[in-house]
Amino acid sequence: MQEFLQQLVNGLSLGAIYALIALGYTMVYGVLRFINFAHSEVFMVGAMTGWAVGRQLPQGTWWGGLVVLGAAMLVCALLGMTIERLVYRPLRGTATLNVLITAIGVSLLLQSVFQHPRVFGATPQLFPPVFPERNFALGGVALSSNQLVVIVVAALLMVGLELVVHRTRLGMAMRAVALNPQAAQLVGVNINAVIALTFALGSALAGAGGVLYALNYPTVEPLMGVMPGLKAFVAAVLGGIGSIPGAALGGLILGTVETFVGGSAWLSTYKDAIAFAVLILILLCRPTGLLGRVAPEKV
Amino acid sequence: MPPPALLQLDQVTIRFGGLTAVSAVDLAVTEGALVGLIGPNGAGKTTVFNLITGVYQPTAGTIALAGRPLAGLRPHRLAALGIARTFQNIRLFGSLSVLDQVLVACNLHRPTSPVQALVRLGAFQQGEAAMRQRAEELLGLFNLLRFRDQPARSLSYGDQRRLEIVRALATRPRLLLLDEPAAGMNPAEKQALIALIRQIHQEFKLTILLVEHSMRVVMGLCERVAVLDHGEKIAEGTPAEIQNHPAVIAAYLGVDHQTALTHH
Amino acid sequence: MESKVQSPKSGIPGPHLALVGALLVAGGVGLCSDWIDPYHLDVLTNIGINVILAVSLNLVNGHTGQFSLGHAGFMSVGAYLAAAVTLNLAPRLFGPDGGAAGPTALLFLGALLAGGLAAALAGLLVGVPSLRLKGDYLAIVTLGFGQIIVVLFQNFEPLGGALGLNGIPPYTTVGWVLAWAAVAVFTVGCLVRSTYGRGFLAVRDDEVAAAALGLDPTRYKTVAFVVGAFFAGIAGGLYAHFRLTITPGGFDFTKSIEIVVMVILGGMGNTLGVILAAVLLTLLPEVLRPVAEYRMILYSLLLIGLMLVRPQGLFCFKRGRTN
Amino acid sequence: MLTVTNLTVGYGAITAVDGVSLAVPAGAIVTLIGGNGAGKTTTLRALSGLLRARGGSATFDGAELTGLAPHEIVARGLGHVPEGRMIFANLTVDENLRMGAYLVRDAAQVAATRERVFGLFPRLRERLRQSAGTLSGGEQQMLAIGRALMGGPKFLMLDEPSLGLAPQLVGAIFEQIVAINRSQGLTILLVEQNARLALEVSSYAYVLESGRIVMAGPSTELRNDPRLKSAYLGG
Repeated sequence: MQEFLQQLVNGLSLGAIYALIALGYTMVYGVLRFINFAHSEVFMVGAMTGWAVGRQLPQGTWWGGLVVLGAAMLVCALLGMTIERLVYRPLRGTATLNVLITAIGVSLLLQSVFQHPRVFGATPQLFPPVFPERNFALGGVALSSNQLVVIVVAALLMVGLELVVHRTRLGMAMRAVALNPQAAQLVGVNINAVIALTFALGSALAGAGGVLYALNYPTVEPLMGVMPGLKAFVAAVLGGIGSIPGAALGGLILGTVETFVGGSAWLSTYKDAIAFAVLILILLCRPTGLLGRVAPEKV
Repeated sequence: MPPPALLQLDQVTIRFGGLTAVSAVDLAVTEGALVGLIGPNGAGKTTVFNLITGVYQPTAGTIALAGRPLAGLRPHRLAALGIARTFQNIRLFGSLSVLDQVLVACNLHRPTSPVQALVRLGAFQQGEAAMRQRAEELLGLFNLLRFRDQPARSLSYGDQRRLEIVRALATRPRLLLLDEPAAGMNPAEKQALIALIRQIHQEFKLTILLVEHSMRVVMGLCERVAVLDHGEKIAEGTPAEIQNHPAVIAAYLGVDHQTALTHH
Repeated sequence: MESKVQSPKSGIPGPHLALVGALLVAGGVGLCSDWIDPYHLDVLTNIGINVILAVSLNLVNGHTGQFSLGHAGFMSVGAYLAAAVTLNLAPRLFGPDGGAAGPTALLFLGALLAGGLAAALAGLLVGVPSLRLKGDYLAIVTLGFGQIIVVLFQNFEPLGGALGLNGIPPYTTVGWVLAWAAVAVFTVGCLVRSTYGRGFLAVRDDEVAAAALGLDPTRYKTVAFVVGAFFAGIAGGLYAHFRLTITPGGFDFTKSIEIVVMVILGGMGNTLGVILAAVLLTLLPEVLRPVAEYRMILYSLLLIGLMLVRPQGLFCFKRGRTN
Repeated sequence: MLTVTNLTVGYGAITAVDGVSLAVPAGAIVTLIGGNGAGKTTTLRALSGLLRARGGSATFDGAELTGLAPHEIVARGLGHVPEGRMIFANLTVDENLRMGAYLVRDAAQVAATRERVFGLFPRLRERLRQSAGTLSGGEQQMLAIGRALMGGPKFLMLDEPSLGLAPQLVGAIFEQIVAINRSQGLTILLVEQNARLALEVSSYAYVLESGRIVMAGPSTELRNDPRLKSAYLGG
């Protein structure tokens, strides 16, 4: 039982990170109907920013940790908006596959720029312990302060996003653009601004995710975004791509399942395959994901 | 004794989630008949077509073609049994030429396997040539042969609608379902369409079921008319009976339906 | 109507003549290979393998409109199986110093076909359940299957586990690769250019309308998937006997993406364009070799630039922008 | 109020609107009729900025419209009820109306406009909490018009409000369109296939064929034009 609870806590903290990244995928998909493959590199840039800023700060302080988090979110928000402006906006209205390939191009570009020895290089670097490190024991379940930070920050950010989407004028505009971009324009929504802000929000969440991930697996390197990014994407599809609660749910499920599988002696080497197996099983039963909308095709 | 029904719908019902789109509809279409299906938007007319063609499966009730129940058969199987249709929004294949649209449909009664397409023996070549000839004949009959090699979307709206009908005919159907063939046509084009449907009905000895908004087309063509409202059949009869049916007037035509008729 | 315009109807059909011609050319290049610079031979072999991969994926993604992201997975099945066959049988049949040209060629052909068929079977197993999904969902499921196949190979010790297979006999020559590329192009071309094959395009353009005309969309998609997987498997076998060592990591989703990029850049469903794109994208890293440090940066910038400038595909001149 | 000169719009190789010029005086209902594919919808979409014009100009209250983004055009008081209604199907009727007032910051004004919309279409008030996608075709059309009115436009473009509606409802919708024009002084540009009805409610009409204006004149005159009669009015 204790073992189970321990794995559950580990799983939730991993799942919370997947959820943060998945939200970015799902938000962009919601308004633009395309998979922003470069999102996993935005996540990587978030971790890199955290690493660069964290090294300059005194370690083990709450304020330092929060500064690192804020810096990563800010840099990523700007990066996301820049990518959208320079690359995706000119392609709006062309076939989604083209945008997808372009996104892959952006993803490769960010990876290779960071792999260049003058920028970062290929060698992994240790992520500084920016938050105070303390271990809590709750009835035999060990909880590190980093895990606690992950869960609390992720929960706050997700609640915040939910409030933005459902309680603000921007959120209403985002939903309108997602449902019908043309109609949204005809009621006066500045679609370019809404899309740019969507990218900013999604990318900021990925940036936070990058820092939180790097805190717990304490190295950074240019290819670190690939696997978590892919899994977060799986999480978004699992929950029903385009659905914000779906992305959160998908992330938590995936993180938990993966941790449990990784913890079992027989299956641990199949950890990466299990994530996809779960996804495939769920999609075969519910072709639009867990919380995705099932719309009968108009004939 | 009346001839047996080619198409028989018996208490057909379909629900999507909580919404009952079609509710306990009975409909019998005799061989060789030309029947119209009318009703306000959202009454379930297209859904009935989708049920007959296997796009949806009924939640309850049965559909039979010449006495054979159709439950569980997917659309391509129903096409093979002789049900062809057109669509409310024209659904031509964007990347195929006019001739290819028809050829693809001709393929139904001569299914070639992928292996044959690779080996290309004499018989395969002859078959291809024969189909091409048939497709060209059909296009010629409807005055579309001059567009043969053009992409379908370069055709005018009216020609696209007619091409869709030709394509459906190429499957050699027994029953043809036309979903709002007159949508988006002006009065002159509607007149031509009525003549065309009559011609098809006679020359191909087809049974035709027609969904239409234009009262002019329905009243000008159909021997019988069924009216749907909120998924239920509220009336059925000859055009004259339907025009004076109180329930139909209330639900669909409106009190001043005489002016409404002339408007369309 | 006079059938002057059409290809000759009697005797051997045109495509078959073209195939024989292409095979002769492949044989000729193979015979001359001793006089060609080995580096150029390597590049040419790479090009041939990529052409097979791109043309076969084009049948699935381009002609049939299904978005598969798992092509490298099928390639790995072919690579592993073909390599396993030759690794186990070659020493037993021919002893440690290899055999004469004839028997080894037969063994290699058998190994390739075994690899191709195994990949086709994998394609069938993956395709039947997942092809009812559409668009992005199909993409992610095929991606998932590709990753699962990689993980399975990583954990399967008899085939080398994560370290992969080494010492695969160097059977792949330029002649083999070009011949198979010709066969792949011929097969895809013939399939699509027949009344049967127009069904692929019809299913891509409008599945509902295609079904209403009696075409079985699932069947078409499955055929495309299985044929595509078969040639991916063949390409895998050729790759294994060219590189002589294979690891599961070499077939991950980056490789799948690489093939998808070729198809999209060439213009979906445009066979000639896809072949040219495969050639171009194989040559590009070679051309950029002198600036190795910036190679990937330039490659990705070019990719983005091309998509911005020619969104309809590099080699598509007929159609304007779609959608 | 709206003056269009030589407007040209195309997609790819196709020129859908080819040098269209028209004028809509303040307070009038002007109609644009023509067959399917004549370029009516394309004209409206170019005017509201959804499509970029290749050439020509459009001025609204003296200011140039071409080159502006759709939201800027809406902000100037040009409302557009698009073809196919384009309501936000997953939002409630209430949310759709609130979206319509997206640019209006004054809460009192929003509330007043809302009451006026309910006055025109009482049915919308009954369906306030219902998801817009579950409305009937006629109710969706009312919602689409209501949503456009919520932005407080000075000028309203209506694209085929009769499309796919039962004959009974077509009359009702057109009555409301006339009422909006009369009671609120709203200028209307109406695109319609149902030429007879469009000519009945409008004061001036343009006939579009293959992207060009082929006929124009006061609606009463066009109603009796023999060419128009045979092609669009059914003899």
